[in-house]
Amino acid sequence: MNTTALLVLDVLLVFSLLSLAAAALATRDARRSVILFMAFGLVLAVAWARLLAPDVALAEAAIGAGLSGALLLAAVREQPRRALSGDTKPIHSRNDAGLKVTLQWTVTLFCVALAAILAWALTQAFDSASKDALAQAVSANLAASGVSNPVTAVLLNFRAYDTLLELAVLLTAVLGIFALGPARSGYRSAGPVFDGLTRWLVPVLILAAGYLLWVGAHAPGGAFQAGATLAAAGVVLRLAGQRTIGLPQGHTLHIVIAAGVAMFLVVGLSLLVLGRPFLGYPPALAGGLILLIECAAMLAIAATLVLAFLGGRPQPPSVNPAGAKPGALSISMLRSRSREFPSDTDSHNAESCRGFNEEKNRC
Amino acid sequence: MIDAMASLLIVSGLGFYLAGSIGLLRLPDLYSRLHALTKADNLGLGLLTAGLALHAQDLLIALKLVLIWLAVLAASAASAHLIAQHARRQETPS
Amino acid sequence: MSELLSVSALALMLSLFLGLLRVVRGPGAGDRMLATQLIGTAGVGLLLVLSVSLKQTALIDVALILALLAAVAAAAFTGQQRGTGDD
Amino acid sequence: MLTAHWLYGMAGCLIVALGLRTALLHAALLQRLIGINVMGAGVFLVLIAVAYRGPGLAPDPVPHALVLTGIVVAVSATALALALARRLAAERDHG
Repeated sequence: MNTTALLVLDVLLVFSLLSLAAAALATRDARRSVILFMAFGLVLAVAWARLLAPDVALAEAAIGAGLSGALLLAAVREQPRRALSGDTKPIHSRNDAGLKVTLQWTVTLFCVALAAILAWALTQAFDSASKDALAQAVSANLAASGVSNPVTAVLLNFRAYDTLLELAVLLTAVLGIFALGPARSGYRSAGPVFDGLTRWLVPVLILAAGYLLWVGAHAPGGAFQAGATLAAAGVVLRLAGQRTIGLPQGHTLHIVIAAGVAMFLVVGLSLLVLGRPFLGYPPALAGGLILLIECAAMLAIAATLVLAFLGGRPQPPSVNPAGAKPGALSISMLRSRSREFPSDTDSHNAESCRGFNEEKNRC
Repeated sequence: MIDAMASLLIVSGLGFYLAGSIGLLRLPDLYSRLHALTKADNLGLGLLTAGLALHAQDLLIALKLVLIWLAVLAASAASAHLIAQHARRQETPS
Repeated sequence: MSELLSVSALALMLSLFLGLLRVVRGPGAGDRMLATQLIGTAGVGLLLVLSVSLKQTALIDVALILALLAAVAAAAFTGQQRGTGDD
Repeated sequence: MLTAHWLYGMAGCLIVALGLRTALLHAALLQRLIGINVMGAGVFLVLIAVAYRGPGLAPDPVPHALVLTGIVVAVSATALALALARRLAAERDHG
């Protein structure tokens, strides 16, 4: 591709990003804002691809363009008018209005100043000579990392502490979500077209997740992208009104959520016992250990993101299928073809009363 | 020869893409815009992937391209239907 | 071929850009979602072209995931929640 | 300094400012959350621009790994914030 064409592409991409961000933030309509944000995520994925960051583009395509949009849309849908619109208090006097304008200008000026400082710092960073030291260190040690994709090597080997703590952050977030209340009420059973979509999309998503996990060792991909793709399968099942969405129940669920952190700690501590530094893999075993950790991390990330979409503690269904194994996440997704019937008013009421708000309202 | 065919396919795919997006902008209401969009999805991307697949050295890559086209084909048909259904529901509250 | 790829990338970017105008303009949520689908398809095409012109085979995988997740987004837009009197 | 550095880096700075302004000023919780997410995207844009080395050259993988982590943390933080907002609304309605 010649330089001029690339330049035109860059200008158009940047302009699209800026105008979408501005449009998403300018509107007062929550749903419009969310849809514009989803479009922003789509364009951002293309921008990452253009900047030769395919790993990031994969994550953005799965999360930015898909999952976080689904998450925000579910929030908009649940509280159509009231809660999320916050405290828009009417302005009582002219004095208040004046104060508000002053505040707005102050904040705007602050933000502009911040952007200017950031831009200045950025030009310094671009000019600094030592910027390649880290990249060179990564490529020098890549052969000993057990994988050939440098981003996976950084995430799971060179900076494995970061990823361990990141999984701990995810665990904390999901525990917070659990503590805040039960899950949102479920979805109505979808029509035949939606069902047809579910029937092929869910297996393909699961397959794609497995593929991304596997290629992550030598090509863009890995546990994060795979986990997000797997979570998308659960989200689609939930949206289609399926009763089971592949999440295990009870203690098994707790094990799956903690699997990423737990596997990291098990591997790290075992290495410590064997006389190596914490998470300092022996080069011969590094590839296998990384894959092991990534499998657990993928399941934990997928479960976390599905629970994030549910928005709370999942309610146990009336019959608790015993004996689901922690690894059975994707398998039980495939098995779950049980449908709920919208005409069944009893189950309809029972389901809606599970929602946190409805619990106090109607039951 | 193959080069020329690939170029022809790609160029006609681009034509459908542009026609689809101009239709999306110019047509008066959601249902007719839906009609414009599906052309871009199905034929535009179909021709584009066919052209690129002819050019791919690797058979695996060519297969992946076809897979992507099939996925978009099935997904866009379903999502166009769902969006239309959603719009209908909003017009006539049940 | 290189010129053709450059032209294709720009044409697809233009297509994406036109879809963007519709996303911003609306008027209905359905129109915006429709335009988001077009942006997704144009994005898939653009990723495929970039995968050849930037010699990044992995971008084909990105295109696949983008295509699949665009369907998930459409599903998320149209799913009807129970007990909320959803539209 | 490459043109792409300049373009994407500066766009990132602007997007950070836009997102922060909304996060601070907007009344609605949901739009504030979107503001924070947009701000995060701006930061990611800056990082990926810094990692870029030009066409045909391998970019720096460390910022890529950081951004990857950031995307996943951002979505889980958003989910937690939405759960908090939901609880807040429920308390306000019935409390």
